[in-house]
Amino acid sequence: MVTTILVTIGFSALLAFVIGIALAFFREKFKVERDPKIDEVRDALPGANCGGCGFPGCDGYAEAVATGRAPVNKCTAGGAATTEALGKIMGVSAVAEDKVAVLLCQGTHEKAVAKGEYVGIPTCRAAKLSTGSVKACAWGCQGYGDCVAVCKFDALAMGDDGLPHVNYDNCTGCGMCVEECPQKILTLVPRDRVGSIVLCSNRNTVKANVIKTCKVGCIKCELCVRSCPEKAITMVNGVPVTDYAKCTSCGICVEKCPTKCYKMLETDVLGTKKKVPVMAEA
Amino acid sequence: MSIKTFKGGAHPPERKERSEEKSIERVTSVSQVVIPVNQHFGAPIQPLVKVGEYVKAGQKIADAEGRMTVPVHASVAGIVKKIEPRLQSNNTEGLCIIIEPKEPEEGESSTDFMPPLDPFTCSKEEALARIRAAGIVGMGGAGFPAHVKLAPSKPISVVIANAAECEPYLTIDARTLVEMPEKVVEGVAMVMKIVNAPEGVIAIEENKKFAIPHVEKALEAFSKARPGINIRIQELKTKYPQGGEKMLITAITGREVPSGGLPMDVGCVVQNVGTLCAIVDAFKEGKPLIERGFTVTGAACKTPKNLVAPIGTLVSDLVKAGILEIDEENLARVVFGGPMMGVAVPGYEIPVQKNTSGVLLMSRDEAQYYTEETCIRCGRCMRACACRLSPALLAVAVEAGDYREAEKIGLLDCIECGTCSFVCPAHRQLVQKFRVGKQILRALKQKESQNAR
Amino acid sequence: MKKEMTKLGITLALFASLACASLAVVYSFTKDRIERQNEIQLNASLKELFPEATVFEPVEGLASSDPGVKFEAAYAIRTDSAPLGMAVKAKGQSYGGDAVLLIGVDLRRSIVGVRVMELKDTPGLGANATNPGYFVDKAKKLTFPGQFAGKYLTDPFEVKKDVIAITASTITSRSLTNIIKKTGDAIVAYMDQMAVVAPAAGETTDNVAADSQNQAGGK
Amino acid sequence: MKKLYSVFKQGIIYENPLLMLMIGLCSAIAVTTNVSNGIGMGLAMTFVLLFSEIIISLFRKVIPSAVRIPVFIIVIAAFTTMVDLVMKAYFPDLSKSMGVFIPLIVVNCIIMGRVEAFASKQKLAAVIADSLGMGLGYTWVLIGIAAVRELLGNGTFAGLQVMPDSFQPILFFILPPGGFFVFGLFISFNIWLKKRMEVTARARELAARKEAA
Amino acid sequence: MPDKKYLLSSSPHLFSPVDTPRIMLSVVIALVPATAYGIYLYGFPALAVVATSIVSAVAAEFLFRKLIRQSMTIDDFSAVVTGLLLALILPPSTPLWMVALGSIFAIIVAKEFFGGLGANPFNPALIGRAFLLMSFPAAITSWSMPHGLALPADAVSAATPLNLVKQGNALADVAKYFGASDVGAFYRQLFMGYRSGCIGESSILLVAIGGLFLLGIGVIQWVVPVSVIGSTFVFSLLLGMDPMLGVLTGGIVFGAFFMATDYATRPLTPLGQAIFGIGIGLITVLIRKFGGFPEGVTYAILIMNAFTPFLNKLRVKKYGFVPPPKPAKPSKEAVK
Amino acid sequence: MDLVKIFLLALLVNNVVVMRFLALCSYVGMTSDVGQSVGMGFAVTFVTVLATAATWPIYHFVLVPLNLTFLQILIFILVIASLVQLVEFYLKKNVPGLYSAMGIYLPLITTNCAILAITFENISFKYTFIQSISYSVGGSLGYLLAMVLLAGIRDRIRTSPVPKFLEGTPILFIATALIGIAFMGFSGLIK
Repeated sequence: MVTTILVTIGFSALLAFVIGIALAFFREKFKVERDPKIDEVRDALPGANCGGCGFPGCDGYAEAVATGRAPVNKCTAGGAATTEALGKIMGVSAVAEDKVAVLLCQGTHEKAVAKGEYVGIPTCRAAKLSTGSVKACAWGCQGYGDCVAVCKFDALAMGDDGLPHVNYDNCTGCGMCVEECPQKILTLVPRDRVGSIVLCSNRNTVKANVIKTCKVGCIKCELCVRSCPEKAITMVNGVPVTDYAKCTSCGICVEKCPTKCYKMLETDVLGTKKKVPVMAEA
Repeated sequence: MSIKTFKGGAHPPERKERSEEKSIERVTSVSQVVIPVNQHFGAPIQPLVKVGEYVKAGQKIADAEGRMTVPVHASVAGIVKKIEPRLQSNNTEGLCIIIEPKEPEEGESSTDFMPPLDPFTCSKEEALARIRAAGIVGMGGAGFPAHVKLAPSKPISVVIANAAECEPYLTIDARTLVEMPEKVVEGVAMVMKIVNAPEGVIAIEENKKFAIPHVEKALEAFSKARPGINIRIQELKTKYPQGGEKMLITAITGREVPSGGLPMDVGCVVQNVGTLCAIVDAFKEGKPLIERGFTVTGAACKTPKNLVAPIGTLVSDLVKAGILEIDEENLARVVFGGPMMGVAVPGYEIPVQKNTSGVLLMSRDEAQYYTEETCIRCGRCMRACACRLSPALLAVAVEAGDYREAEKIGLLDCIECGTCSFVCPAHRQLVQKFRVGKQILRALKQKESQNAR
Repeated sequence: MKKEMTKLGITLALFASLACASLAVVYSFTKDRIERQNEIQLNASLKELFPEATVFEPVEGLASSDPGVKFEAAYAIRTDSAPLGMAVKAKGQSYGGDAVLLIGVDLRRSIVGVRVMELKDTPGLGANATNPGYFVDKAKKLTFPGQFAGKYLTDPFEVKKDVIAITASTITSRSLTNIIKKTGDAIVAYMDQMAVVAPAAGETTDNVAADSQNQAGGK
Repeated sequence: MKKLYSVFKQGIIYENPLLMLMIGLCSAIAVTTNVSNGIGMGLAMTFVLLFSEIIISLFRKVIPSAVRIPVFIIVIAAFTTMVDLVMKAYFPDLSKSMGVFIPLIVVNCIIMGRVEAFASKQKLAAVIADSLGMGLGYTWVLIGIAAVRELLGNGTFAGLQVMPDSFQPILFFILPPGGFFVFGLFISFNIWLKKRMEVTARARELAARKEAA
Repeated sequence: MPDKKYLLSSSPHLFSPVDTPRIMLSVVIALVPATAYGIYLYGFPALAVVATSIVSAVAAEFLFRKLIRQSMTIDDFSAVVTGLLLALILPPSTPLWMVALGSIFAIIVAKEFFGGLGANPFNPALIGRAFLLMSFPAAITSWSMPHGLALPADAVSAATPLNLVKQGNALADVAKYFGASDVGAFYRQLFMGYRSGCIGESSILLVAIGGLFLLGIGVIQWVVPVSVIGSTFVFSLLLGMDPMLGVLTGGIVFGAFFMATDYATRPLTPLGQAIFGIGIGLITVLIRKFGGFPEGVTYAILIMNAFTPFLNKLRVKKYGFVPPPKPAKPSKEAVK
Repeated sequence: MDLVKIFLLALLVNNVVVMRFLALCSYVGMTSDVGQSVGMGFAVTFVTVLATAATWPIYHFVLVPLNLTFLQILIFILVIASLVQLVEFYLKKNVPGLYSAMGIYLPLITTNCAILAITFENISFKYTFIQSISYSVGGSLGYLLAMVLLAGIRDRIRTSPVPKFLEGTPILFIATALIGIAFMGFSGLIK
């Protein structure tokens, strides 16, 4: 028995010693430099692989950041915390803008006229491709929820009214839905932005045509443009656009808009602020 | 004469008998025309006229520089009422010029045609310039500019007049062959001259045999007038999509247009008979493409007809004028074009365009639609596919979002003929999937090439 | 660098030798038992066949008449005083590969029992030969190997006649029966050669006589 | 103590190595043809896990990180071999029916994973709780799978006849495909369970938040 | 714009009248002769097996779909087909509860678990049979001689021709076992149907008629059946087995026409189908010659089913295929 | 037993994955893509053969003479782990092409129980060196085969409406069960 133990000890000690040395030796000899920063950056990323940064997954972005090819504020899923972390690693400071997606259409089943009875594949893209637009309005929301399908953060849901509803708490502003929407009527807006916004994308310049198609469409009356005391609103491509540098959130445009397609971001859309207490608000 | 065909395809119900016997009727007076500015496959063009301006029939009203552009002409003499976006037959809104017909003032001609030109004597450049000036595009469906097609960069051996008319319902090409065979023959001869081709073939499907004697007679007369031009008739098996450019070339010459290539790569030029007639008119009368023949049919159409009407005529105006009668109760679907490749539109208040070969007014019974069921992998689509693709597998790749794989197995080779969707026992919306897939794939590729730059 | 390497090597070596040393201790304690494991099992089986036996004496010189059946071990079995019979561990081809059986034969030239030691076969079919809950004769609760107990080697050993086959496993049944028969024959031949005779006591003698007569006739 | 208990609980359900982490699957399906095998394997595994974790935790400060993995392997392999030897010596039947899977404990991802992720960073008490939790979590799943397979496939439980005599065993369940089948359903059940737990947890959290606000 | 809404859809706007239920029904019709003859040969037990199998298949699909709240697909008759096919490849004396179990397993595990019709990677009926064969090997391999419509007092157990051959009997002896005068007469007898075996595979003639009917109306294509039967014949010959017997027994013809042609589990491309068929023939013969089962069609088809996704990659060259990848487009790889 | 038989036995009849439940972690993890599964399969084949070539002589020429067979588990796992490590180092440095194709799988191989099982069985089945190689090639190719088949099925059911409660891993095990049922056909093929 003692012999067995001794032989064992001798043999294993020898073997292990050799292996240990060999390992250490080869580790040195075959060393391939890999920037440790890549791993560091990768660890700091949330790992959702959402592609919101425009790189192939978190690994791709990590490498791009570590090699300085990409800015540190691209990760929208991780938000400010990630950006800060990446900035620390890379020794730069940058603040990611915290954005959310907003749907620029209020054309519910009730309010927007349907073009016909669409019976094809129930996705927005397919519907748009084969019917131009399932709504009489060529710019309106198709209502088949392509945006909902791509959202990785559970921030979008199809409402019964035929429009997707954004859950702004969950929205990370990754922009996947904006990318996916065939009508391009989702847009990213800074979460803390204040001011008015027109929730309509109809570019048809003929007022009669818009009225025919949608009850909440911009009828190009330009009342908003004329009534804005700050001259912050201009017509661009047939829809009014607010210049947020000038907008004071006075709410006149919202009040004036005859079809109610002008809304206040902070109160009506994002709900970041309570409405001006004109009336008692729950 | 052997009857030729290609591999694959299907036999949808023909339903041509409704209008097959009806001779072509000419529509002369309309209450207004709505002429879309962009009716061709290529770069967009701009209107040249202003609201309130008086235009003559045949006057150029829109044009732009560029190889892939084709001008648009006023189809009637009258006043430009509006220039605004209207719904076109491809279901999108586009800029349209609306003209209200008005008799010209005394002594003025109502038309503004070009002088005649003899294509057999003039130079190739002149001939091509004339074809462009006449605003001629492929009238079979796609609207490809004819002057581009007729200026191939490779030698051409065969000119094919496409009278296969494989789409069910449509009969306008057959009627053209019966009523104006000499125009078709002359058109083939002109195109042969322009592209310098030794052979011309008029391809006719078996189910239009009745037109063959007419064409033969015209051929005979033509060869007497201009000996030495080699044009023959080729009978083809009745099968969809026999009239597809690629299938036609394969059936007649046995050659296959390479993937991503054009008919000229295998020495062929294919022109629809309607286009050929328009070319003849452009040379002989100097008349631009301002009117076209089309079939109005379908079970909800009480008066199936073959019509020739000014471009821009609204189908609803034809109904108002009493030229057409529609069973409005029964009408369930309106299709511009044939039932296999045409576009379902939301109504018939839509103008006839340069590429409108027919207007289908389908009744409730005809207008079938199904919800998609799961693919049972029967393989019918694969056997039917004229391009020998695997629609079932392609659909899986597209559904899975694997566009690279889809491209590898031929997504971009699909000609969207609709045969696979027709034969699918599970009523899968295959073609629609491929259209969506192609759109996304192209966008992806564009993005990639931008990134690469 | 070198120092680092040596350090790593030594750490590893330390752990390894410690681990191995403790292993060696365990090994030394279990070694004997493991090595004797087969023997223990075999003895247990032999004991089952011959409960009153006390001595299992390995013997040699048994000859197999079938090249497909090999004898791995043979034992003469007796009590302290008298011989009881013989047992042979035989290996032969069966349906799913080699099968190893332990066959015991008493002095009356009848089979005392059969134990299937190893058998690769289809579960539910041939493998039922080793299933103690599978009865070829449900009424008598006879398992496939069980049915051989008490059988004389002069019997025909023909499947589907005097041997009940496992349902739908004729091949397994046949090959196992063949191994049993061939082994039994060899044992009998050996016994005859060594002239091992059952104690002359009443009726048993007659049986033996009858057996040897039959056997002579068989050959 | 409470913390130890929660560590222990983790392994049994929330981080169950087989159903949640999906590691160490091989042996889980291979040996579960009967309950006694399951128990044996579970205990063997727990033994190796427990002692490996203890040793590693004790020595965690003296093991240089460069040879970390080889050291772990040596320790685990040593305990595995011990189990193997003991099994061979005292439970020959069990050892035979589990075959190569006892030695294969050495490459069981559970052990390596726990040692690397937990034991090399934690104190002894936590390590013991963890290894017992994990081991028990492993064992109960093993016994669960084995019970289903043995009951349906052989009509017995741990070798005891439980099903009535008229029951015809469905051999599928003790054959390899049946193992995959039963395990697949087990995971499916567990995923459902996990979702349920997540939903209730979230609901509770929301309620708590609301209350706070 | 008129108030009335017209249908908007992507082209084409015409559809072939051949749809899924119709295809499934035609398979059922094609199986009617063989089923009827099977019932004629084996009487009430066979009828009970067929009925049980179909009913439990349909019920299983119905209940499962209900349970997971998915769209109902009972009306496509595919469960009926699966149930019927399964019944036809079971021995007539199979206990009914086993039939039901097999049928339920086939529908739920092999089909519905993978997403229902068209998504199943393995032929459900064959999975059902293989499951039963594994679970109750004795019951599923106990055959009986045809005893006509009369209720037998006790079914006489018998061996199938392939069983007998596997046990090393000469062909002439096998012929005698089935009461045929010589080998030729035995072949004729097998072709017409009198022998022990599954309910549906008895009469090669009637099975083939059903198969040819399906071929004729274009529900199945010739590649798979021809390659299966042909390769079985050829490989039997090459391995020194009786090729005629190989084709006429063990459900080769039944499998070739009704099992291997199962839409969801055979490759889609002609070349893939040919290889698929040859693979089935080869594996069948190998299993018969060397393997543990007297007949191997079930497993051969299942094994080839597993390869189907790869055989699908053997496509015909698409129209206008350009062989070498152009150097200008290195990303575009040549399609195999 | 001749080499072909051993090979087929390991490849089909006793397939390491579907019949023997070995290497399931990587089987489940690495089959989401056919190409990936092939890469992993070949990497495993390569290492298995190498491991067999290394462990067999060690056992027979070192452990047996020294009477240290009880160290088998420890030595084998150490040898395989270092082997994998060395191969990884080597490929990384010298054959970067192969490394990028195969290298990412290498770290996963250390804990691939199929390799260890095969090396153990080579010893316990008392195979000769050549037989061991044949067994290891067959076994690891069997792993490759199973991987590829599952990858094919996964590819196939990518867009299928698999019931919610089976989505993800469960359906893979069900699929494997069915592959196993099909593979039962091979049982008894080799005796």
